[in-house]
Amino acid sequence: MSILVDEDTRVVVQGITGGEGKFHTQQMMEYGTNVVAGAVPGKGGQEVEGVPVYDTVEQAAREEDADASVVFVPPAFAADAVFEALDAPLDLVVAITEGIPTQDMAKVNKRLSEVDTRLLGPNCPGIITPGESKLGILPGNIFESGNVGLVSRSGTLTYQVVDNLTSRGIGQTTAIGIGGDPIIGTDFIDALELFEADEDTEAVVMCGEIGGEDEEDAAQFIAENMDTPVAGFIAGRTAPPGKRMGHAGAIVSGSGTGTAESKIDALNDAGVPVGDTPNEVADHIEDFL
Amino acid sequence: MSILVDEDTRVVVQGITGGEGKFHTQQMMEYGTNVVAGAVPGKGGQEVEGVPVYDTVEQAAREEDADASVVFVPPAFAADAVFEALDAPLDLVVAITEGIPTQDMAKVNKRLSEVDTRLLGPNCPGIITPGESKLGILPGNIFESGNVGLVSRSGTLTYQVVDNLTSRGIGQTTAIGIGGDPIIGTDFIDALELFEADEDTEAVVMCGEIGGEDEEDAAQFIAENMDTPVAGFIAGRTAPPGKRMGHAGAIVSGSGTGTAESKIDALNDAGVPVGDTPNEVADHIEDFL
Amino acid sequence: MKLHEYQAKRVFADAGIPTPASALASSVDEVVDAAEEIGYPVAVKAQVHVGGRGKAGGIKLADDREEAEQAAEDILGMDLKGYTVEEVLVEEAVNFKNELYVGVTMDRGEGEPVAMVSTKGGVNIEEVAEEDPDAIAREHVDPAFGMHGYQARKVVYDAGVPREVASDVASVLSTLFQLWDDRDASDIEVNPLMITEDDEVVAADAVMNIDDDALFRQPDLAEMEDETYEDDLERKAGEYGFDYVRLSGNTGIIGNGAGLVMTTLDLVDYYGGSPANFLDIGGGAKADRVANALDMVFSDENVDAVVFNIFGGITRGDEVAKGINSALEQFDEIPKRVVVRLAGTNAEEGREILNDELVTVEETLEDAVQRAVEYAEVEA
Amino acid sequence: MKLHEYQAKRVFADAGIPTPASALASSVDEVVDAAEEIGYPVAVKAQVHVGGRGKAGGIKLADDREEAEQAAEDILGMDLKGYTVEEVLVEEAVNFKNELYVGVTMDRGEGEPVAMVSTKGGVNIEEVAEEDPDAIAREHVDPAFGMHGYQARKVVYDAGVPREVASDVASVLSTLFQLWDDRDASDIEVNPLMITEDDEVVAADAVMNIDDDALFRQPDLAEMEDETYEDDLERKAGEYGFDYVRLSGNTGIIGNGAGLVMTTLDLVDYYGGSPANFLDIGGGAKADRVANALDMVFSDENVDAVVFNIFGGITRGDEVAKGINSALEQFDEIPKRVVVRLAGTNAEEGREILNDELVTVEETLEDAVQRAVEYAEVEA
Repeated sequence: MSILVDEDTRVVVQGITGGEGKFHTQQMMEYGTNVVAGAVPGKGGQEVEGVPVYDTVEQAAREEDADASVVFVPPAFAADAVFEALDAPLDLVVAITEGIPTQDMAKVNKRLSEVDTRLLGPNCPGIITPGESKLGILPGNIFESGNVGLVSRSGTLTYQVVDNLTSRGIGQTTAIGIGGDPIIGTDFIDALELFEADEDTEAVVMCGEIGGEDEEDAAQFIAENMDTPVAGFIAGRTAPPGKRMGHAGAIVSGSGTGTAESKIDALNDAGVPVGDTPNEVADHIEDFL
Repeated sequence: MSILVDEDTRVVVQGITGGEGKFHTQQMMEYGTNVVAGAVPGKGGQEVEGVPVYDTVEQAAREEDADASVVFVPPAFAADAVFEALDAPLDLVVAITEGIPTQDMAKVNKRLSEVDTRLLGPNCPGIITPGESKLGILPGNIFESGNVGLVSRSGTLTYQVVDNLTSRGIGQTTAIGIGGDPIIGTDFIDALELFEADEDTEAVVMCGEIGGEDEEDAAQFIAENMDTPVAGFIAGRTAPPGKRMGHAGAIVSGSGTGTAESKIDALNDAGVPVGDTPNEVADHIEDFL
Repeated sequence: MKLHEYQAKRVFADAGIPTPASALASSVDEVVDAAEEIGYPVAVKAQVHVGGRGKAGGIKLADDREEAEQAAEDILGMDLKGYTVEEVLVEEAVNFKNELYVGVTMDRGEGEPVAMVSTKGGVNIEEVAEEDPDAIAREHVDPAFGMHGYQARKVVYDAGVPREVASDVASVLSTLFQLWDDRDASDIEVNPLMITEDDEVVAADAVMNIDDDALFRQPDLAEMEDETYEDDLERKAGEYGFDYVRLSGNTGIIGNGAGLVMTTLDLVDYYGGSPANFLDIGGGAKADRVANALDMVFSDENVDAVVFNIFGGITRGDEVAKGINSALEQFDEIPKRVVVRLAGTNAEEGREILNDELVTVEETLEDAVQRAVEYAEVEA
Repeated sequence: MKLHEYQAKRVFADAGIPTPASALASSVDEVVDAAEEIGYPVAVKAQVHVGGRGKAGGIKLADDREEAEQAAEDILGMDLKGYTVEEVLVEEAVNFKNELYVGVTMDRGEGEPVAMVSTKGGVNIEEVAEEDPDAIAREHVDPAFGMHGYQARKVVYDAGVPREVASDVASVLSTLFQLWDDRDASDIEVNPLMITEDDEVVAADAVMNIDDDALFRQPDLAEMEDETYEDDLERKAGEYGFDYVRLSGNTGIIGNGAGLVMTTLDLVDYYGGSPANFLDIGGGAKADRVANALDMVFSDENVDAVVFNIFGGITRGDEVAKGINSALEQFDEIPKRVVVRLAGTNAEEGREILNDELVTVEETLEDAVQRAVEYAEVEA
């Protein structure tokens, strides 16, 4: 089993005619993802990688019975593309785009509270259910099907941890990048809830980083609601206050919230072992299984 | 019994320091309404008719445990006052103000879909549970406690029909003016649903008028969902198309919808007798009881 | 409040919607000058607040100076459904291969604005709506968010607008929505939006109606209001601030509250009479408003008798009675018979105050209406 | 992107928020001229992007010409936390009886903007938030609706702002929110908003930070960007377009992806080293970006060794390897030892391509970091 996506997920690629959209459509299809349509205004009627392109997401969803989309649309237009997918409506929208204005995302966030659609991202690598389907830009070859769920705010850090797992023969049910922006759709708690409900997921890795209080909230959720064991990793222990560490969300505020220490403490208090290195995270997971 | 308001309803008057607000606060209190506070920005700390005034509705609600408000605020500021009451939050907001811009009400309408608060109006005379409480500007003396519910888009027409009832000794559980504007809060169906659920309401009068399709929708609701008998009245049989008959909502569109004929037919099809005169409505109600 | 075509086009053009070259003219010379300046062919279009101008002869094409002069002479000063044409818009006649409809209005049923696009432009959109509803693509807009870019595109593609112009049409629609929202419009439309041979879009007509209740925050638009009325009575109603609609019957009607006045009209009809007007004097009617209302119905030549129906809530019967007395006492001879029915607050006191020599008093609505209809029949 | 106080004040003043009379000056003469024009007392305020200007001596009051001259001499050219003061704002010193805080920021936890008002203005609001959280009234704003008028009033009354000025303060807050919304601000605040003896409100300081990701649609604000950096390295990072943060250690770090680079820093620390920087070269790193990244860490005098950590997803290991080779081949002598770790897409090919004479290759993250820390210790 898996969460959110599997071999039956029917995917629309928004922005399929752009460079990134085209490349990753090919990559996704090679991996086995069921890409059924593209959506780009004004490009309806074209084909990309043999996939029909529609002018609107709603048309694509209707004609091709799609239920998910991946958004490769430039930042200035990405929030509009997400709204389009939310209102189509689709079940799942994965927004890869980095650099969407925060106020646009606040509006998207408001809409999310009104619809049943789930958003992953933005500024995320996507989601993969190894051997079945990937939506996004994750390198499929490092993943392996198995029993560990993974949720992370970061892209390459996710790959690092997955690599540590896979190299020990520990596979994954589903791996989710929730994105590094201050305002995102699916958060740790949402993902943890799904993994908790998934019968095949026997342990979960949660990779957090400095900034915000999502990890602290997740720790509380784990303590109160989860039987499935969770191991954690927090990036940014050495980050100085007030500096943005790459991700728009990765900033330790001057007032002492959002620090790695606070997050690690919260996770430890919730019974979640936090690795000092990515490899130590894999050690903890190995212990759980 | 009654619907929405009774002797326990604790009322905030928004705009209590204005002429209308002050006058009707006095009238309401004379009738027995439990007016517990006023709310006018900048007038906090004052008293009107012995009632304490607060700067915000939220303060008034918190300090005086209020659960309903009546809005006597000029049109330019009325939608903001309604938002304030919805977000306080109160359980019931009665907007008397006439002439609120339609786009303001569209925004209010959107907010209504997000909250549990019920709005009556705007551009309505209010609501009365005879002998217990009135919120608004209805003349209390023509009402009498009894077993007939009344819902109407119009003010004085309501009084006319009530007069026809009361003069025969037929009293009312609750009478509701839903307002004559194109976009209103509580509509016919909402009110009919409440009357249907009210054990003491043995018959209902529904006074509609030309414009829109609310009466047609209500007819369908009655046919499908109501055991309590309903008698109807529709004003505007002689109204020419395209002219606004006083109420902003009372206009027969050029395309033949919104006519009195269409509404009367719909009601008749739903088994609702429609009086040719207000007095005939009372005849029908008398037959039901 | 309705804007004239030329006013709406200025608003549209300022917002960036392409409109044809045009000039307003109020004399034959001005029309010809404008036409020469713009270049032929031109359209000469009556600027009056009536629908179906074209069919009624209010729009004429002119291919040369002579035709322009003729069109100006024909249209300026003509009577269009009761309104005299005092101004015309002289406009570049655009060659087109398609005519679209693009508009935004309030869907009162949903309580939300709705954007509409149709490839069946150039004709009355309400007729299209009835005959071929699927020919109009619709998109509801969340009033809190406003129209998203994708929504404009969606409704344009759904309508089947050719892909070559879809983006430009979506842009016109987005601008229309923005205007609708910013300027408190009740309806806004371009019909037709012409598609030229070169795939340019041009707004060949423009409708923009403003919510009367929002004029207080649209002062520049409020100033554009053209206070032309069908007749002196409508003008008077505007001055007095009454909700007034003139009808063709001979029983004058005054009342308080829209629903009750409508009901009074209906009862006049029900009892075999014919209502002359709708006149709502509103709540808390003071003596001067009562006098003004009487002035209005007395001024209507068609009126043979008047029914004055007040149900007092806020309005007090004794005050209304005093107002009626004082208004009627000013006449040496009262021009029409007046039947008064007072109910509600202080109705009894009012009935006592009323001067029986000036008016006929009835207790019930039904009796009052029947008596007025009777008087009107006698006088007719 | 941060606006200087004087820039933010112009934006605020244009939007109708009362601000003191002021002038920008970059020389002692200009300061004195401005002070004479404005009238004493004046405040002379350093315009640099650092917090706590006042405590650091960047703000001085002047009661006369002599003091103004002295203040200008003291402040112009001074070093404030690494930044050289090149401009000062000369401003009317306002008498006040109260100082308020008024601001809007994004509450990332809620995903909504939050408006804040406090009567404890004039001090660092984050300190107030920690020491006396109840002294700040907060109101969340629905981003679809924007701030309702009542919300501005509510937060002002909740904060306990005196009733005499509540309406004016609410108006300032409404304007701030509008600016926040229209101009894509991340933070906007007036601290202090001074209340004068006459119950006038005056914005005595102004903060306005713009969302970098939204600068594309705020071109006029983007132009105000003052490209001053703490040092040449930050400037280079800006030019190269890297996410770069300078730290105090001696192990240089290059990696791809914010989370992985942060992790590399953490591991350097974990293995007893000290990170010199955060440098994310991003996805799909091409040869020139690799060269630029190496240039940066090599330019940092504190750096004694470098760890280059790439996990290829989109980024291909062989391309990175080629980039590293070609960048390092240009040196006669490679200035610092470089440890490279390649993983993910085409990592093996990359490791084969890498020139062992130029770099040390390690397979795992842990080994690479430990090796770099070791090298750095040796060189230190």
